[in-house]
Amino acid sequence: MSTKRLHNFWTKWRWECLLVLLIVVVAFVNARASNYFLNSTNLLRMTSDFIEIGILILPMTFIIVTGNIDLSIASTLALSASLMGYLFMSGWNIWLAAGVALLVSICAGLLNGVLIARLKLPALVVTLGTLSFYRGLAYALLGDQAARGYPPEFTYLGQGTIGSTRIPFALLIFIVLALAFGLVLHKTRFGRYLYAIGNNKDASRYAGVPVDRILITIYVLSSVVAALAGFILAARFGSTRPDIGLGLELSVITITVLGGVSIFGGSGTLVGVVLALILVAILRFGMGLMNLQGQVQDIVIGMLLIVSILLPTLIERFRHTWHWQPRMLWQSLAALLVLVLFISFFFWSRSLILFR
Amino acid sequence: MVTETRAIDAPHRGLVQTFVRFREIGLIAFIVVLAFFVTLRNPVFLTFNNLRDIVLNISILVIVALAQAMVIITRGIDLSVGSTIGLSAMMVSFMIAAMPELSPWLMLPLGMLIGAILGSFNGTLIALGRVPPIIATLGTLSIYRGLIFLYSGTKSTINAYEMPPAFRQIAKGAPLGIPNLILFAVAVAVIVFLFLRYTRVGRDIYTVGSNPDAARFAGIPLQRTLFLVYLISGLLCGLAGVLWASRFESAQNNTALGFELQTVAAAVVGGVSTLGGSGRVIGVVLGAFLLGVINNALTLIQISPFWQQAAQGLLILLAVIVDATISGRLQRMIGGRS
Amino acid sequence: MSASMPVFVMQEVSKAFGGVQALQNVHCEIYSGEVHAILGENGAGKSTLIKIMTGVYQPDSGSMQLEGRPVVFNNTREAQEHGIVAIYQEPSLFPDLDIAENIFVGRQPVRWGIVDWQRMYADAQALLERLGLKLDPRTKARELSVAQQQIVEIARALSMQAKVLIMDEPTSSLTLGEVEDLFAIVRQLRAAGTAIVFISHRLEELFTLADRVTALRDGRYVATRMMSEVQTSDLIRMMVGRTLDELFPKQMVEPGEVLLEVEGLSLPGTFTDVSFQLRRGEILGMAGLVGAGRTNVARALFGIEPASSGRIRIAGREVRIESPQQAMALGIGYVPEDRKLHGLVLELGIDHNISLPILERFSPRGWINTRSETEAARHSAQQLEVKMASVAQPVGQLSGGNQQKVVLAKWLGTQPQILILDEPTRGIDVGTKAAVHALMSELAAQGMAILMISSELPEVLGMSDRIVVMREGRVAGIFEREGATQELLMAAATGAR
Amino acid sequence: MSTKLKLFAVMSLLLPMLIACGGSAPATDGSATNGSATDVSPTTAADSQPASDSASGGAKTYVLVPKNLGNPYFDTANKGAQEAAQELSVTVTYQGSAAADATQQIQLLNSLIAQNVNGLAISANDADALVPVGKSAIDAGIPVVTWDSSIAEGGRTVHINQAVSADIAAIQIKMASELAGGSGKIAILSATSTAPNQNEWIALMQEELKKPEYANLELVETVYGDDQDEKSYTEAQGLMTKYPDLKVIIAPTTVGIAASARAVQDAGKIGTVFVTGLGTPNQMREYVKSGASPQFALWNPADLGYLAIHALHAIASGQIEGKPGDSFSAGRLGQYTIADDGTILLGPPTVFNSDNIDSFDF
Repeated sequence: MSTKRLHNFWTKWRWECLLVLLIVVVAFVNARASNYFLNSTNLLRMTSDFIEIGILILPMTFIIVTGNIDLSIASTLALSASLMGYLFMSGWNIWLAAGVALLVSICAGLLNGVLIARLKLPALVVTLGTLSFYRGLAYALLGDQAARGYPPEFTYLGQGTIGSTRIPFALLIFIVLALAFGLVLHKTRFGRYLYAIGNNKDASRYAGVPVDRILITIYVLSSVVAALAGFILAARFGSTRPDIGLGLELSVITITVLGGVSIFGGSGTLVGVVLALILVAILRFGMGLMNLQGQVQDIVIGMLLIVSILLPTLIERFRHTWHWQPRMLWQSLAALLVLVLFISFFFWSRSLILFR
Repeated sequence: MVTETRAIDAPHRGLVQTFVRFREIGLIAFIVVLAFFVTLRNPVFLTFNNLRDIVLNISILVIVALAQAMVIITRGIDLSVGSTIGLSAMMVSFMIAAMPELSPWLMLPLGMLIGAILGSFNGTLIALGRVPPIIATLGTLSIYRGLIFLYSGTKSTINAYEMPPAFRQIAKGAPLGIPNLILFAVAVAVIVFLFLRYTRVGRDIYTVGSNPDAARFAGIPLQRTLFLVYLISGLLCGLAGVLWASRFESAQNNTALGFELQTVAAAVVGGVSTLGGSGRVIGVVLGAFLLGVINNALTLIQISPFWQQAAQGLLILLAVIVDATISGRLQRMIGGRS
Repeated sequence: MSASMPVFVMQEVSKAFGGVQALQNVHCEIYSGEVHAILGENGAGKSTLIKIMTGVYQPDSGSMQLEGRPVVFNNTREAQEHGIVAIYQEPSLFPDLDIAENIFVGRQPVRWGIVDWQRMYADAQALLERLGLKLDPRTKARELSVAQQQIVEIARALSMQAKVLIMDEPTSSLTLGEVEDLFAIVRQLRAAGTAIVFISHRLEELFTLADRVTALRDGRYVATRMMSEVQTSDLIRMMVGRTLDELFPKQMVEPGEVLLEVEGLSLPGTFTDVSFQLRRGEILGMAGLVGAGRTNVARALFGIEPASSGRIRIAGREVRIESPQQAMALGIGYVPEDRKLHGLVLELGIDHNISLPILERFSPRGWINTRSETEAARHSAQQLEVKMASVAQPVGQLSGGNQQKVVLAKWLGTQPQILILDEPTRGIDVGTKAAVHALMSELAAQGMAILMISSELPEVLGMSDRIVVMREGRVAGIFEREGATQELLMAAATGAR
Repeated sequence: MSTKLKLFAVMSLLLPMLIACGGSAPATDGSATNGSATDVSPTTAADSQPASDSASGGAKTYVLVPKNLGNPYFDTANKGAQEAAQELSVTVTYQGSAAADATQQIQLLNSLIAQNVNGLAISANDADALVPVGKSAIDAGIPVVTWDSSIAEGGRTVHINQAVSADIAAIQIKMASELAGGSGKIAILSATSTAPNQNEWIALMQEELKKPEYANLELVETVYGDDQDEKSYTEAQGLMTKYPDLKVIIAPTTVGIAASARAVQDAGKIGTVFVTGLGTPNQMREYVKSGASPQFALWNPADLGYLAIHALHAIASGQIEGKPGDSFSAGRLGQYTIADDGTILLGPPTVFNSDNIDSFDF
């Protein structure tokens, strides 16, 4: 019985276990490589760099579980933060401005949701369009200006710490949100519907699941949460410019997928996604401590993403349907040759300019 | 024999069907209307020089958007195109800067080879490794971009003065009266058209995208076709990289950064369905042209630069919505099965 | 049996998947110019056998011979090149390509490596004419009806000069008239010397078409018999290994008051002016050709694609149904025609599938009480005798018959007053079929009103109290159980005198 | 092949000499420059090692943080910084984010603060957004010198001003006026609309144009090329199309000026439309000679990096506190004093034209 339970636990939480293992390995390597890693001040300060991404991955998980995607979150974030900044600069109370920006973010989410759910347009295409549209609106609002001078009670959102501790207040927001999203995804009807839609949208509809309404809801949720993340980011910066959070969507999607959420929808857990966030955070922080350049860090994260998706499929294939054919030998040899030639050319040709 | 009666009578149906088959008409109409209003605001729009500039500006986009379209037809996506262009441009520029005595035309096959290798890496991951295209190319987007940075090292930019004039002539020359860049785009469009229409491999691309399961049963080499599509995508990006370096007379770390979004937009606006199986060369060319016109028009009609991105996003969104609702409605009218 | 030597022979073929023996020492001889039926319940190994014949799978042991020479197929292409072609249950066309290209997919006629479209269209036209389909070969496949698609698939097989044509339940999506047309084509092919392997769950079809029959059971070969020498009961015994009680165990109950009343229901392009009544305790059969609008009426009643005009009354009260949620609130349940696409979420467990439409019951405040959910699901599944490893097992792993039972359990869980069953026994084996019929009868006896759409006339005749026949989107006639015959229904469905 | 190799050998000998003539030290020591010549990977053990050393009281380690990596302007500044490092016997590492983005830069700075480096020299991507992180560095005892682009007050110890902003604006308008012959339409092609230094210069240029001697110059539009080559190119093209009688494009950004010059050249408008602004000689050499951009200005970015490190070292080693009025010696550049607004001024920008351009290499 207990082995069976263990087996069940393993099949259900395999991905999460692997992520924990990876986190331990990375933390260990970091601690060995740098004396500054295992330092509570440093770790806490580092968390604030990942809070906005962390908040954004929560609704993104919902959306990808249903088999859709939202490329526009970073732009919605910018739109909300810019609108808030714009209103604040025109003399509004900061909380009132934030409230209005929140309302606008609801509209932004509604537009995404309605186009996807009602007009049945592909999510990728719609949010690619709004990615550009919402970001453009942010530019239209603030132009070359920066909104600044936010009152301290607002900047506390992004810069403040809880009481006399060094724990960032925003971390608390993230933890509360993550718990809420996790409970909704795994313990409620709404969460169950998300998985059902992700696996088979039509069958869910036939079973009386209000598919359209749910899709619209999660896109609105995504935009509202993006607005919240925008406020926190603006508070952390103490200012807003329209390019705020540019390109965040790629990191968010990367972490979500790394967390075991299938890009085709229908599977994945929020625990896994949060673990992936922690993994990426300490990996990036560790690489920063080892003074790896930004682009090199991107290469590492990109490889991690590919390998994490590639390995399970490869293992699965080798276990089941794999049979050796002589053809494969020649193919892999050819591939290896091309790779070696390419690498040689890569280094040789750069040396022509750099070492002359 | 078994023939179903349908909701629409024959002549009406024929007309609708023609429209569905040539949905590019809608795109052309959109462009014409746009052009009309822009010309009203600023007659410069319809001058020869301005139109030539538009066509020049979209030439590289056309090449890469066609590559992107082929990938999307197979239900995939290639997000790494911008990085592939950048790496090809950088490596080629290094070569030509290091060996200015080489024939610059040699750079074309070199760039294409580099692109093809990068593309085949994507293809291996996707066809052999079964990694979802969006994930694989999202990964290689960062990896290839990082490689550009690693490659260029302390040099980071190849400037105009380091490139022999002959190399710059690859894109800029106009021995036939028409700028080479446009000729390249036209040639690629024609070749891709012929390839997709008149070769079995080209037809396989549609087959695989239209119904992958059935394709396997029909004996279509699914993996090989996918691999090939990404290889071709890389190859065209490699070519685009050479043209880019030649046209902009420089290679930088951020060359073609974010270009993938434009190529996807051009393909999708051009009527390539992200659900796979359909899309035409002429549509993609028109899609790219529409993007070029929008860009140009926004500048010409004095829209504040701060509003330009919003207007661009909105117009793309509109084009997609209009296309989807109209073609969806027509599709239903002729009683198509979902 | 024209030839003395079989065209295709399988000897002692075995195949296992991860420890499960799908086929064990099966042999089979197929002659040119015969229609050879392969019979077996779901899971008996029919589809594995076909997939080995067509090169999708490679056998673990055993051998195959084509025209006396041993052959090995590494993939479907090699099998096709040897003239062995299969047509699968679900048409596997390419919706975005036109008819001609669907026929010649992967084998487009080329001249100097260049696809010769003109020749392709001409050849396709010739093939279509030979099969009597009057369609432009430039028509896109997505614009075709199921029957037309099937004919395109046959044209594809013909174009490959198939020596052996395998048809896997080709009739399951067709209606009677279309079936007749299909059979005419099959006979024509047989006369031309093609060997045809035919798979169907509709035993009566085999008697009209097949020459010989081979039965499989649990992955093992049972027997090969001449069709002329066997009767239905023999076939069932070969398949099931025992004799089965009645296939249509209809209990006669006195229908109660009118529960559902449909009046003048229309949706342009699909159905027009549909009216009928459904009583408590009644099974109302709905017959007609595919495309006659039967499924559309069902979908309209369930709010998936609402009707644009007309009235629906439930228990005398006029209602508007614009979404499945509304329909469910009114006590309507709908078992859709396509189990895998619409009936089930294959990746989810049996429990989560059964609870999906009634999740609110286990989550009054949004929070799911998993324990009571699992218990309820287990109870429903056991009642319907679903064979499962655990109640959390993904339904995708179950056999077709068991999947259908899960769909039924799911809808019975909503405790509907009105149950719409769309092709409830399509593609499921005889054993389960009988069980489903018994269940329907039982439910009606308890007072449920059942609307059953079926393309199998024996089923319609055997199970219904009354029968609505639809043709071209309209009600072509309503028949009482007494006095309804296959001929009458056929005539109404096709409009023939 | 072998002849080719020989050629390379000769060229590789010549290159350092050229660089030396240019006045900057060749960045060949490899311990600090990213992707340096001796190592394929931009990071070596040496990169992270000094940080640990500094904690244990060894040679000081400073970090030069550009807006982003792979930008030739900043790479040149790094050359100057390395020269200063050698003179002062300290280590200067060059650390940047992949994109010119405040979020990424803050992340980087946090990891540098965590390492307890001895000082930071930053070119800020966002003046306001970097204030909190700058403040936390100062709180942690790490002096923050900004250069090129400043962090707003409170987030930095001192700022090295490449030139007085008003001077930069004035010299560009003056060059434009000379090229336009005193009258006509001019336009500005900037980097991103959010770049603080760009916006300041643009505002000052507009002020400058109000002077009577520029009364005949008309600034028709400001467009943004986002420091992307292709976007800048199309924007410049758009300007020429829109204003057929445009005389001068001022691009106060190194990417934009090269792209504009190329657009002018490609349009065959050399002699009709002139490009000026701020650019590096290497990028512009071609266009100065072709006449597309007869003159442009820039300070020497290497000097900027050089001065930043000297100032940082003066503060970090306790020679000065970084208060207004403090004065320190910056090697070959001489003595500098911190002005009242907490800034240090590098000096007037150099104007490059066909006479002097060949004597510069950066």
